[in-house]
Amino acid sequence: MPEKFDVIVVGAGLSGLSAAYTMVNKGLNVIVIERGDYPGAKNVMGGVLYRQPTSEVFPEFWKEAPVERPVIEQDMWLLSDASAVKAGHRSEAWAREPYNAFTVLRGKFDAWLGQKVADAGALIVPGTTVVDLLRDGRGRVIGVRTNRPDGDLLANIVILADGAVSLLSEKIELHTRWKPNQLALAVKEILAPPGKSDERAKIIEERFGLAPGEGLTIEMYGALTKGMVGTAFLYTNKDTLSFGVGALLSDYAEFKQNPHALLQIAKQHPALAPLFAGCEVREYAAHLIPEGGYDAIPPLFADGVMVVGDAAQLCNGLHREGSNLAVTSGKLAGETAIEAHNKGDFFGKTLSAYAAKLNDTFVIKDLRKYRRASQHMEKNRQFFTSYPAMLNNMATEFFTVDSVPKREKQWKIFKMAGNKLKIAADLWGLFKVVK
Amino acid sequence: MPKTTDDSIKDFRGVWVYVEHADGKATGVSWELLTPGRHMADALGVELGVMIVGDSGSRLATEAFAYGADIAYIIDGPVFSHYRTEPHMRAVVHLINKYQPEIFLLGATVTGRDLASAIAIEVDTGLTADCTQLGVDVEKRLFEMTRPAFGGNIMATILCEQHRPQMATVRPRVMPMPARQPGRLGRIVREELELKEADIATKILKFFPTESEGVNIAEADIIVTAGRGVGSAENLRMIEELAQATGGVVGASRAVVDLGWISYAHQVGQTGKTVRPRLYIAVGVSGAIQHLVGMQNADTIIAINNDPEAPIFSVASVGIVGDLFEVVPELTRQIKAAREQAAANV
Amino acid sequence: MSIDTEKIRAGIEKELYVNKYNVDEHQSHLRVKDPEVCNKCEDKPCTYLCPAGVYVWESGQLTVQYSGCLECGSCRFACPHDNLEWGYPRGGFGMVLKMG
Amino acid sequence: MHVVVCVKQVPDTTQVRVDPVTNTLIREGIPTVVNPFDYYALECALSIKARFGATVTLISMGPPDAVKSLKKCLAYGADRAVLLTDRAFAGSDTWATSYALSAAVRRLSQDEPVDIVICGKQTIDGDTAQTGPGIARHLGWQQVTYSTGVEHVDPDARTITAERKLERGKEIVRTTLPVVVTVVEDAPEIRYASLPGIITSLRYTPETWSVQQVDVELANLGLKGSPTKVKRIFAPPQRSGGEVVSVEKAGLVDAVKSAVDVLHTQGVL
Repeated sequence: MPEKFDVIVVGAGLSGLSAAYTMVNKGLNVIVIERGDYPGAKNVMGGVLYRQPTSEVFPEFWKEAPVERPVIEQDMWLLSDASAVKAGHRSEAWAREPYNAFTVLRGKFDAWLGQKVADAGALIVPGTTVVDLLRDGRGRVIGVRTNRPDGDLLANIVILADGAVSLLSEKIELHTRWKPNQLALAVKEILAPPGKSDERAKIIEERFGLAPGEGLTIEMYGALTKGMVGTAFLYTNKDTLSFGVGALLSDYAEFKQNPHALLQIAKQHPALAPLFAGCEVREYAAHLIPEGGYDAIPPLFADGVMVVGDAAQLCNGLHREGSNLAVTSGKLAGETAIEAHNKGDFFGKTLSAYAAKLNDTFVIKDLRKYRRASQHMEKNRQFFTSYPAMLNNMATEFFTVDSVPKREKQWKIFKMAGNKLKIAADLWGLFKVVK
Repeated sequence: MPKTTDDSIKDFRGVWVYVEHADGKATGVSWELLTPGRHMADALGVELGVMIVGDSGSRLATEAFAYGADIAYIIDGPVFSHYRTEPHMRAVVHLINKYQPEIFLLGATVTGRDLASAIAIEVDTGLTADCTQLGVDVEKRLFEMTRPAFGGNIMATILCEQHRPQMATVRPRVMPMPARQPGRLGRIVREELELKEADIATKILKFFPTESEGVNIAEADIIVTAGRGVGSAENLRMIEELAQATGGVVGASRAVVDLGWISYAHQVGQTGKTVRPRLYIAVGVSGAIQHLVGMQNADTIIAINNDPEAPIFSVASVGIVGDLFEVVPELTRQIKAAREQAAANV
Repeated sequence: MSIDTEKIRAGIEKELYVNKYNVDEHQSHLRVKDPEVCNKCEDKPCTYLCPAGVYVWESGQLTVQYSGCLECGSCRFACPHDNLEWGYPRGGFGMVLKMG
Repeated sequence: MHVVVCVKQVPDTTQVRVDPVTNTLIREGIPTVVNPFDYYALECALSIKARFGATVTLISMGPPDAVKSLKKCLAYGADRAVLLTDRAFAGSDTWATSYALSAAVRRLSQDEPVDIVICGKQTIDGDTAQTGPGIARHLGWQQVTYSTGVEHVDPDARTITAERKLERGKEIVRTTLPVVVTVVEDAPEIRYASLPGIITSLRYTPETWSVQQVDVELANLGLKGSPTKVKRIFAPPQRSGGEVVSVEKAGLVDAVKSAVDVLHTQGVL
């Protein structure tokens, strides 16, 4: 007879561990099943973790957790083939408690988080893949099947935190298979400057104009994605850099691009190459990012089961937010499980409280607000192609001192913008999407 | 433990080599060890001894003298006819306690490692495994034993200052064979050891000589590795023929294994096995770093590839740029011919 | 637009070496359902969009070099014919990220 | 019967790289793993347990963090795990390591007499293959090294039959208990641990023993108790490419011949 738990969580990522931690702290008997050798061994994200939502579940986590650097500057670059228009914001307030965000490496961070959750009383089973859900005659989820010998487990509730690919929620038909334009494929390298750890940290601080221990993020749009809807990003870790590029999966197919090649070419962009000088690749990872937005969110619960994090397409691509949605959804699912446990009722009706709670948070509110963003970008590729190029041309003209009288120069720049009506319409369209 | 104190270790003199043998033949490494043994004995001004336990002692002693030994210590008897840890250990320990050599070398073979490990504890001394370089500090009479560690990524020089003998096992084929001087004479010292078969716990029930069932590329002496350039699973036959001609086994790059042409057991490299054979022939292997780290410690590397820029050439002892479908059969032919000739000369 | 898959694959091969893998010697977690379907597939997007270069069209056959798989799942969603039997590696096998 | 398996937590040497500039070992960020050969030892013990009935106890000597490896091994079906951890053990060579482990085996024998100690043939960091035989000698037991597997154990007759792998073949030996067996990688591969096994291991806390729990002389432990000392560590000489001949230029027969000549001079043929 398989062992029975109050709750089984599938996946020891941010959403799964948040749910587990919330529940064990209220005395539930929780088991987390993770397919990697340890929590974090399979977990990939760009690398920005927001302080506030995370500390809602793990108060003051940054004091013990292996975070890389607090983010004190967030930059945005618009790139043409050989130039860049840069904008950004730097705040010294972010260099202090309570902080805004940290760069993290999930391999290290999640391992720590997993240990914390285990210390709180959850069983975290590593190296085990859940291959199916167990259901009773009426279709209620009652447990999981792993591919280990004697690999079944029972529970009152199963929380699916199995990431963007989420084979399990597909298996119980909470949703059909995602379409390639509902997913972005990102690849990322961890790059290490030469030298020992402290020397590398110093190099990073010098190259990016940072005080010791401080970090920044750069989001990049334009030429690096070769016309595809996507972005590139560069984050500073303690002694390494995370550099990645991502685009809609459907675009790779259509544009016949290889993500690895794209990344290698991106590294050679003149605005970036000096930042990577002498760097050595330490790790190479790839990950799918849910980009389906509000309309792709599957039913978040059924009898005996809830879906959280990436598995529920809870990701705000436009704002580079995912980890905070994961933590928040995990927490709310955990709270709902506690209520269900106290009532002794695990049917969908009780678990629907999870969806209701989530509706009242920024998670669903933001996703609803941006529900058309992804499609809008897909249909308006000029935001990734001609506009960045145009802006760069204008900037080059503006900053080039060439004895052209200013009035003439301004006129020239104005002309560069081409069809003003089209731009105005595009900007209005963009405004409507994000308003 | 340290019964050998500063004072008593001064009484230890002489460099010894253990002669491992089976079916009346000594292993090659036993004679190879006489090369550094001779050097060190001369440097220290002592005699070079060999230790022969088991039958064919006298004949092997003659051989040992021809290869440079001065003394042969022989213990013979029916219990020693096949190597077993206990009787051989007792014999060697007896000789060490009685004659007190300061340096004692064994081959880093299965038997050498089994025996040396047991002896070192039994006579309370240190032992350095699998050495590849040997030296001696004459003034301090210290044996400098150098060995690869950390998967061959670093070298470490080890000393055994307070204990005697200073023991090392040495990798086969690292030291050159000494020149053979037929007729060179030495002294034979015979010792008796009271040891009856009934006193020995271990019995050898059966022995099967090596057959070529299964592969173990990690321990193979010669490996012929197929890379993607080989083109198809069918073409692996050509690689097998070359492996057969050399007396080696077939290895494969990751691509070849992933393509399903051959089983994972054959895979060399980061995700496969790390190998350290005497001879490595890479056929149609481009030499991705993940492959190179798995095989670059081979003694001799032959690379065959039609791309002169292939990274494999950067580690090869000899590279042949050409069509592998021409080169491999020709290499097979020449190696076969060379081996036949060598066999005819014996 | 055409891309030099051979060259890209060489680059990927070099890069994958920095990663750690526990290769499952006994079973591939990726399988082509019907090779005939691949044969008829015009674009074969898996052969160029896989970030690990797992899929190689060779001698009229799609080969699956699963040991370097980054487990992202792209191939599963990008295959226009749903012709891949896609699963995660057995627990404890596959890539092991140190940094992630 | 009581079978003890020795487990060592080692740096994953396949992840070790050498800094191309300084030519020194990059040690940072190297994960630790269970010595791969020890899994074969563990499988050997579990197979004895399944066939002949036995208690399987794991022992390891190492830093406190090594409980991680013990728990991992326990998941496969071992019954008990003990970590020998104390500053006094630090810096031990194979003499001192096998001395400490043999003392732990003696201590375990007080609870249930140990019949068989099984070790991997060697570790991937030290590569010496000396600790197993060392334990045997310190205990005065029989040793069966380089075994591909234990064929039979007769607890009544107090004998064990095992296969050994030699360079020139294989032999079947029978010897008496108690015995130390070291296992090669030709032995059966480790089973896939069951889910209940993993869950049991997660709930299990290995015992930790300091020098106080075992009967040892402090002078025999650690650096002090080690007859061998590391004098110097250096990077191995870098291999550089040798001669490259082209079939196009030299002709097929001669190009191949130049390779065969090298084999001759290096004595490979």
